[in-house]
Amino acid sequence: MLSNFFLLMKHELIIAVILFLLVIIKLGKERDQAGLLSLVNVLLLINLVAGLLFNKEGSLFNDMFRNSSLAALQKNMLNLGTLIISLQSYGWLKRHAHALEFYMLLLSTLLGMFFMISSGNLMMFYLGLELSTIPLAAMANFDLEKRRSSEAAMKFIISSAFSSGLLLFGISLVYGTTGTLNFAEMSPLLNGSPLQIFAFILLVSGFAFKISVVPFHLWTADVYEGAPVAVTSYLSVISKGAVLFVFVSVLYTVFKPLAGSWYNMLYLLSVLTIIIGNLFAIRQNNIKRFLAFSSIAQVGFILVGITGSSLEGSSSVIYFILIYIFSNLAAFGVVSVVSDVTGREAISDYKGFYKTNPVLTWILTIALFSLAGVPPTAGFFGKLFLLMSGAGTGNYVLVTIAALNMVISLYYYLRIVKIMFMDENENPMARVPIPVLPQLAMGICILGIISTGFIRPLYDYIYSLGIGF
Amino acid sequence: MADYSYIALVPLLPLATFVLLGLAGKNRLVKWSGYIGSATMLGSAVISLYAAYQYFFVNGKTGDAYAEITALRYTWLEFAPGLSIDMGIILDSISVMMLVVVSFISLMVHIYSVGYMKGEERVTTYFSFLSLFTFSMLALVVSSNIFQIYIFWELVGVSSYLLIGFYYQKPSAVAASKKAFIVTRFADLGFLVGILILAFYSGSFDIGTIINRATDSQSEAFTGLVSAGFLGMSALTWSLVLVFAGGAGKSAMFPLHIWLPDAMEGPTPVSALIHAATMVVAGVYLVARLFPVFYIDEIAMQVVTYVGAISALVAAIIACTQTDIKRILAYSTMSQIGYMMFALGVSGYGGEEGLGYTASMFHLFTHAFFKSLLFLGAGAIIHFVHSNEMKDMGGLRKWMPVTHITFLIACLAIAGVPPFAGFFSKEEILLAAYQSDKIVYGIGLFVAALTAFYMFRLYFSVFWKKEAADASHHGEGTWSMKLPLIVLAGCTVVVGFIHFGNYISSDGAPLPTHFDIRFSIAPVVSAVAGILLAAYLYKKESDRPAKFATALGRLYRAAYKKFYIDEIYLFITKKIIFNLIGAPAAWFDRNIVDGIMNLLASGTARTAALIKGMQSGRVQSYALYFFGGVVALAILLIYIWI
Amino acid sequence: MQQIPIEHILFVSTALFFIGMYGLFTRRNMITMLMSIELILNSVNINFVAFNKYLFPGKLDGIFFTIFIITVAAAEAAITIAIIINLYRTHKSIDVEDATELKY
Amino acid sequence: MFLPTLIFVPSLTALAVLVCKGLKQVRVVALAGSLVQLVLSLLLFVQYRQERNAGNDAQWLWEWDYTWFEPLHINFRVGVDGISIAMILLTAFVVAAGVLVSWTMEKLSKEFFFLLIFLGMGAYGFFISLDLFTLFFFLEVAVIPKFLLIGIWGSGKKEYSAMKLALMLMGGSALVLVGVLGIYFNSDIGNGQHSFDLVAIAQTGISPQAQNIFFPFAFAGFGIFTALFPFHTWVPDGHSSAPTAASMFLAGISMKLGGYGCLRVATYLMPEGAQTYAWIIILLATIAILYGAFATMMQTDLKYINAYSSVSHCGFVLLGIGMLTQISITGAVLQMVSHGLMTALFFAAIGMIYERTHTRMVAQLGGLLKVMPFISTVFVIAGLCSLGLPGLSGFVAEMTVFVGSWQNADTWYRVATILACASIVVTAVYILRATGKAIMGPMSNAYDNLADARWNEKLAAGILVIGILAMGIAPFWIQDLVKPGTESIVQRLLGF
Amino acid sequence: MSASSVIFYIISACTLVTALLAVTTPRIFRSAIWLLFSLIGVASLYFWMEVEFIAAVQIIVYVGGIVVLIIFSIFLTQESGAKMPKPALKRALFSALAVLFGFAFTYNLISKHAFTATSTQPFAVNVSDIGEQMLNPTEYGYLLPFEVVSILLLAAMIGCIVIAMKSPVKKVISENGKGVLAPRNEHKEEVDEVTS
Repeated sequence: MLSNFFLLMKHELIIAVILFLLVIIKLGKERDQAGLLSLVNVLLLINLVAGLLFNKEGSLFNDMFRNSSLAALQKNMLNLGTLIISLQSYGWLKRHAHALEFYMLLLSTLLGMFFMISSGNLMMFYLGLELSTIPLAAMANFDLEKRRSSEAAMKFIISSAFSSGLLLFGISLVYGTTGTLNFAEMSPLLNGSPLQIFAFILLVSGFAFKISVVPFHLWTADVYEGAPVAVTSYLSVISKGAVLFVFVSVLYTVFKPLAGSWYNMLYLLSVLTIIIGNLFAIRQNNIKRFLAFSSIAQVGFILVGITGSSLEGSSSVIYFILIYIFSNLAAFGVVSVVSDVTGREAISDYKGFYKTNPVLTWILTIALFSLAGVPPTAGFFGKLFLLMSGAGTGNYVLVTIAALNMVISLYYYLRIVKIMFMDENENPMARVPIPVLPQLAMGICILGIISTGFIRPLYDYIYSLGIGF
Repeated sequence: MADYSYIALVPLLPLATFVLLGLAGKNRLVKWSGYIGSATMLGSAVISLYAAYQYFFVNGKTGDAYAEITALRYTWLEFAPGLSIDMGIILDSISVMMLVVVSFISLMVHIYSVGYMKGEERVTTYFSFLSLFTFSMLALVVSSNIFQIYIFWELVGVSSYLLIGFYYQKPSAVAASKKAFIVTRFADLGFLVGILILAFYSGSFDIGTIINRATDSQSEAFTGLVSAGFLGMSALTWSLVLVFAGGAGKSAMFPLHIWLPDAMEGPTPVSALIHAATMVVAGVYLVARLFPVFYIDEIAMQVVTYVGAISALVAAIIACTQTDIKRILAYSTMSQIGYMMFALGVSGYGGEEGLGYTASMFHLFTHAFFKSLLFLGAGAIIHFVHSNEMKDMGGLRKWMPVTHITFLIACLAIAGVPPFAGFFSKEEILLAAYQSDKIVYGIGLFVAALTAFYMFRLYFSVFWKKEAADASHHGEGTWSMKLPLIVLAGCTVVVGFIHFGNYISSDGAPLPTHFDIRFSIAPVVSAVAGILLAAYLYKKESDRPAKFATALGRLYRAAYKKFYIDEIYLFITKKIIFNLIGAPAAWFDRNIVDGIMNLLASGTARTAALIKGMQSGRVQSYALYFFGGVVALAILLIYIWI
Repeated sequence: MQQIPIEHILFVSTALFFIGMYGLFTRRNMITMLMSIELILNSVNINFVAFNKYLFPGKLDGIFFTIFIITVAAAEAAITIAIIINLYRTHKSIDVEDATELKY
Repeated sequence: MFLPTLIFVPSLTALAVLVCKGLKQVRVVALAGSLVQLVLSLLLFVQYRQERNAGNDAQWLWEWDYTWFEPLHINFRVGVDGISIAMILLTAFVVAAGVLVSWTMEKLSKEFFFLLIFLGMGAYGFFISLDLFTLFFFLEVAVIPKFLLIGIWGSGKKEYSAMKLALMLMGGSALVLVGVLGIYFNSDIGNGQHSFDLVAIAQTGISPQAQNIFFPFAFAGFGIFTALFPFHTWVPDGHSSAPTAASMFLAGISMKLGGYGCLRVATYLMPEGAQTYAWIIILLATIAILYGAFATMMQTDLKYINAYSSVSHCGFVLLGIGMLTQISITGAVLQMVSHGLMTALFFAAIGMIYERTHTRMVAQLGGLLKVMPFISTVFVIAGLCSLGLPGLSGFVAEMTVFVGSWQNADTWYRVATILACASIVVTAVYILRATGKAIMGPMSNAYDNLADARWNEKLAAGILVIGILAMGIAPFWIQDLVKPGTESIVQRLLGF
Repeated sequence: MSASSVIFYIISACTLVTALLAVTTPRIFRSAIWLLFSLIGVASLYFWMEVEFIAAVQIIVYVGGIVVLIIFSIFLTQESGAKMPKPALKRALFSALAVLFGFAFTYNLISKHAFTATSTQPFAVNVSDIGEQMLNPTEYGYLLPFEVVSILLLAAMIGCIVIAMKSPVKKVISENGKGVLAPRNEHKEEVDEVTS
């Protein structure tokens, strides 16, 4: 029983242990920052490796906590992403006075996501969501002296509080109409009465807020731009990914009875999200803000995949998120290094970047290509599978809109490539030195981008775990 | 049947020369190129003469008539079973005759060119192009497949293009070459479509098959050709008229003749070969090849007749007013080809009826000799005075005796003075016309007079008129230039006496020619009248020509300006094609089609700018949007989409 | 007590919810915005308790949810206030209209 | 033959190029790789003939199948028929010539050659794919390198052109994607199982309703690649801004991806759709042919001339496909090969001229034959091929298209055919204008010291000229090669 | 109408009115006080519903904690008596409309919904029950959420400390032992305007 407990909650327990370890270290005497960071990274690596071993399926605490191979996979993906982010924000953290606190908050949000993924009822879901949100707001403020950082944090916390208010109202109505918070018990009780649908919409708006679906996305760009790069990348990849995992499984299992409603809703939302995300991304000049909108558009594509309502749908979403982790983090890796050394974040600063920083340029280029869905990068497969699952329902209008929007999105990705490779610049950015750990992080990402599409078992594995409909 | 496959060597020898000299580039083999070219041409000529001997005198006949012999045939490109482009050699009387003409004249021109082109840059290139032309022309005349004709038709066109533009640094030469190619290309379009129509209904590209099927009124092909129609004409008429359009273009028939005078920008031997003796008669040859098919369609025959007659007349009139000797010769060529053409048009098929056909071929044959002689002579003159303009010449008989005599012979021949070659052939043509269509006969007679007039105008202006300045420092030219003149002059005298009808006739059977001295009176008289008028006007320098021109007034000016046909073409191409089609198309593409594409892009960007207010930076607005989204979704899902 | 229909309690909570929302939409002072959020959360709490008590008395789901919401609200309020204070340091103002540097 | 070799060789070459240092190593490696590939392609051709002569009449030869994404029925399935081999040969010729032409590419040479080889790899993959997914994959692989090639090494308004090209082609491939997905979800190869497998789909077919919906997507999508009016505007800009080798690749290879796709995916898999929309295809193709030709006439920049003429010539490809007869489709394939070789040669010549004179404006050039006879000759050969001179490849292809189109007995289609034929006159006009002005005519003194082609340029031009001549003089071999493939397509067209 | 219901309506009315005042009064300190009353109103509603424990928690946490926190932060950030800027009329109007519509819409849905009770068990909330269940890992236990919330509180605490603590310019020991100043150079932050 006890070993069962440990195995089932392995991911969460390790995170919690690391978290407390850090607290203890923090309470102790001041130490060498670089050493500490290395230690944390090693711990995260251990966490990642441990996550891969000894998986067990089952549920605990009266079904409040459920672990499955899928959940384990998702947690491992998040672990991997976190490790990469940690590695590539090394430069920034090394000079940050509160690096350890940063990690504590980071780990607590990660823990929140894990609980959210494993949640078996709405209460755990809500708590996981809050645990993964509230500390993030604090993290967004970690560039303490920057006006933008605090503005971003303020917008984030107020928006998310509002959203969680609506979410809670929705949960309360779900509770009121079904009498239970437990997912498994709830599902058969959903009968599609107007109030339930309303409650469901409020619930979805909570998800939509976290994954930045138009029109619930407005906080995204501002927060991404203002927050430190590490936090931005964490927000855009890990936090979004975690919520998406839950979103898919909730839609596909718990709210399956309402599928008729949410299919139309997702159809609408995905079109809106792709188009608005693209339109905004076109005219951005701050690279983080740009990536924010690009990630919004990406979510639109993910929604297309979700509309597929099939095993292919869920597995393509998970597969895409894996690829998205690599691609987006590769992009953020470059942005992070550049921003850290030169403090520049405007896209126009990247003019002539190729002359001085060919390696970084290629990394960013490959990452952008992957985001744009250009083969042979993994992004191509990811996006294609999403569209494929979307087409599975026979809704070719949606697929056509999405496919054409891929062209618009290509425009802005290529625009950056163009700026780096082709634009003339009198004094381009100086050569940016890359510390070892960020190098490692980018290496992992690029490897992932290039190889994911060609590793056959990967998709098969994900597919075998995917949620059927 | 005898094996005639060795005839393949006739075109292949020049091809080999072309490849060899072409690969040599412009700086190698400069000294040797002329000899190599002449030697291989000699080979070709000998082989074709031998073949002609074999064909006409040894084993060409089956029964009474000359038969068609397929010497070789390879499938070159098979579209569908039965529908293929074959490369082959077919021998019948006209193709053997053409082989002889082409290879012989080409040999003469090659020899002549050795002297004429001495010291020129790019001699090697010149000879390679010349060989290319000879190859293509030879392959054209032996074609068994209509598409093979088309292929070599195009190739002679391009060799003509290359040779006209040989002096590529002269803008006028470049323009002329371009013009020649484009005008004939335009005509070839008709040819091509005609082929497509013919081939579609008869299901083959093979000329024999087409003829068999199209002339057999029981066959499916025939019914198809006659019954299908477009814009009121049957498919048969369309196809023949279109094919004839191709021939007319190549043969410089009115109104597609405008390229021919300009083509004189090329080296003179080229003009002699291509634009006098061989390529320009390809159109006639083409009609003759398809004659059985033409014959069954009256409209097509009418078109051939009147296009030929009008061309003959128009060209003759223009020729009377021109001052550039090569241009005069060019118009005369056009006029003579007009003769051949209308001779075909008025001809019947088989037996006595086929006189026009025989006459046409006969004239083609004789014309090749005297016209190339004229051109080569003109080349010698130009070589001597370094000018094409008649006003720079005069009294040259002293300095160029050989040229003078040979030129005179040629002039007499073309004027139709007995006993020179032209007399006989022209006689037959006029006879054929007389038997069939009096109007055409009238035109023919008038043109005969005009021909005599302008040729002797030329002759007198060049060799008499004034006393030439002392030019003893130049010689008349090397032997390589004189020899061809003499040989051709000899031929001009002799060939008229061949009983052509014995060998060549519309159906292959010998056609006895009646020579009726009474009929010859009118043509000969008109020719002599023309000569006398020319002598009166041009033998001595005087103001008579000017008075004469003033008397003719507008007609003279119109003729001098070539009836403004060039201007009309220029108007159509520059004003209509370029300004009304080309420029709008280019503009439309850049501004409308591309504009729409760009508009899509800028529209996207503008929309993006338009909705940027959504992201106002105010967190309260964000919350409002959020709430608005929730409400909108709720309304949609609960009340609208149920 | 049964004579009070649950809809009336829900009326109160819904009204409170929208009052809070109104405050969030209109108040320019961040602290008052935070207050509005607290009102929203309270309305949800009322919902939970009412549902639990009147409809599903068998389990204490609603009650516990309420407790956790209150706790979370406290944490949220704390972080929000911390952020506001930090913002005040950088902006010298806690008017949301002054913190609109990030836009478009 | 193990077909994936055709992908591995370029991939390895590309990787090797990345490892190399300096222009000298890079170009040697690139050339070696492309020559190996050329030899392989010729070998493939020879073996194909042997197989066919030995009586192997399977539709696809050397099929090879590897499961890629099993749950989604995506296989890496390859196989060739004559059409593919013709395309592979074309690609091999153009790639080898392209590498040779770029022999002195100093700027970022490693990246340049990498992208060239990579682009070639995409084309090879595309032509051997028998799986719609991999086909689409390679189609897109071949797009982005062009963006970089044009944008980085191009001239003129290169960024604009590169972007336009990339976006329009991606727009095309987006449509293709919808078409491919439509085909997939409407395919049923037994037990309701969907498939991307071209062969299997061809055997079982798709419902006519679905064909009518998805044919336009697939055809228009691929059509954009092959300059379907009115989506051709990337062609002039893209070609004119690209560096020489990229122009060659663009016109020689990537426009062919579109034609091949139109044939192999759209027409082959959706014959009824093709029948339904044939008139539109023919209409657009005729417009493209004539309008492209007339627009070319007004161009003053050599590259624009060639680019617009490509619009016109690719119209023949579409016309041939739209006419739906065996001969016309064969003609379309021949036209693809011919046009590929010819435009590549043309662009090579233009590039050589530009490199020396630093201008491409026809009005500024003149009399180049005097100082650069070789290049001028090449230019003229390309021009003559373009205007359809017999003995060169263009003639064979165009005539096949014309003859084939004429077999379609509809009167209006015939009118279209005649109009298309008429374009050969316009072609003559613009080609001769350009030649007359740039190659002939008086030469400016400024060009007195210009040198003629170097060995690499001669070799490059030689390779392409050999291709053109081989096809123009002896078309029967390529006809034999292509015919079985087109027959199977036509059987599908007639087969319902 | 029983006394109980009268009480309910009175409490409700008070709660709503004070809440309304809290979000409309122009003076921030008054606003806080109105909020206080409103929260007390909610607490009394809990009392009325006989969930004393929640009511107590409400008073302790909200009234005793959050409102105090808010008041402190008001003191920290501005003059408490000052009038706050009014919202723009357009926004106020628009928000009011949106909120009214939202309310009508929501309440319409709620009132039309037939809430059905699933059990008729008596509703008993003893503090001890709550305590037991709170820490019970088995059925009806809430140990796990309890732990999660505790971590949330820990994280919130850490976050608050980092953010709100006035950061002294302190030395961070860098790799090579050389001290560097902690706050980094503030880079010029350009306003991102894309010229369109």
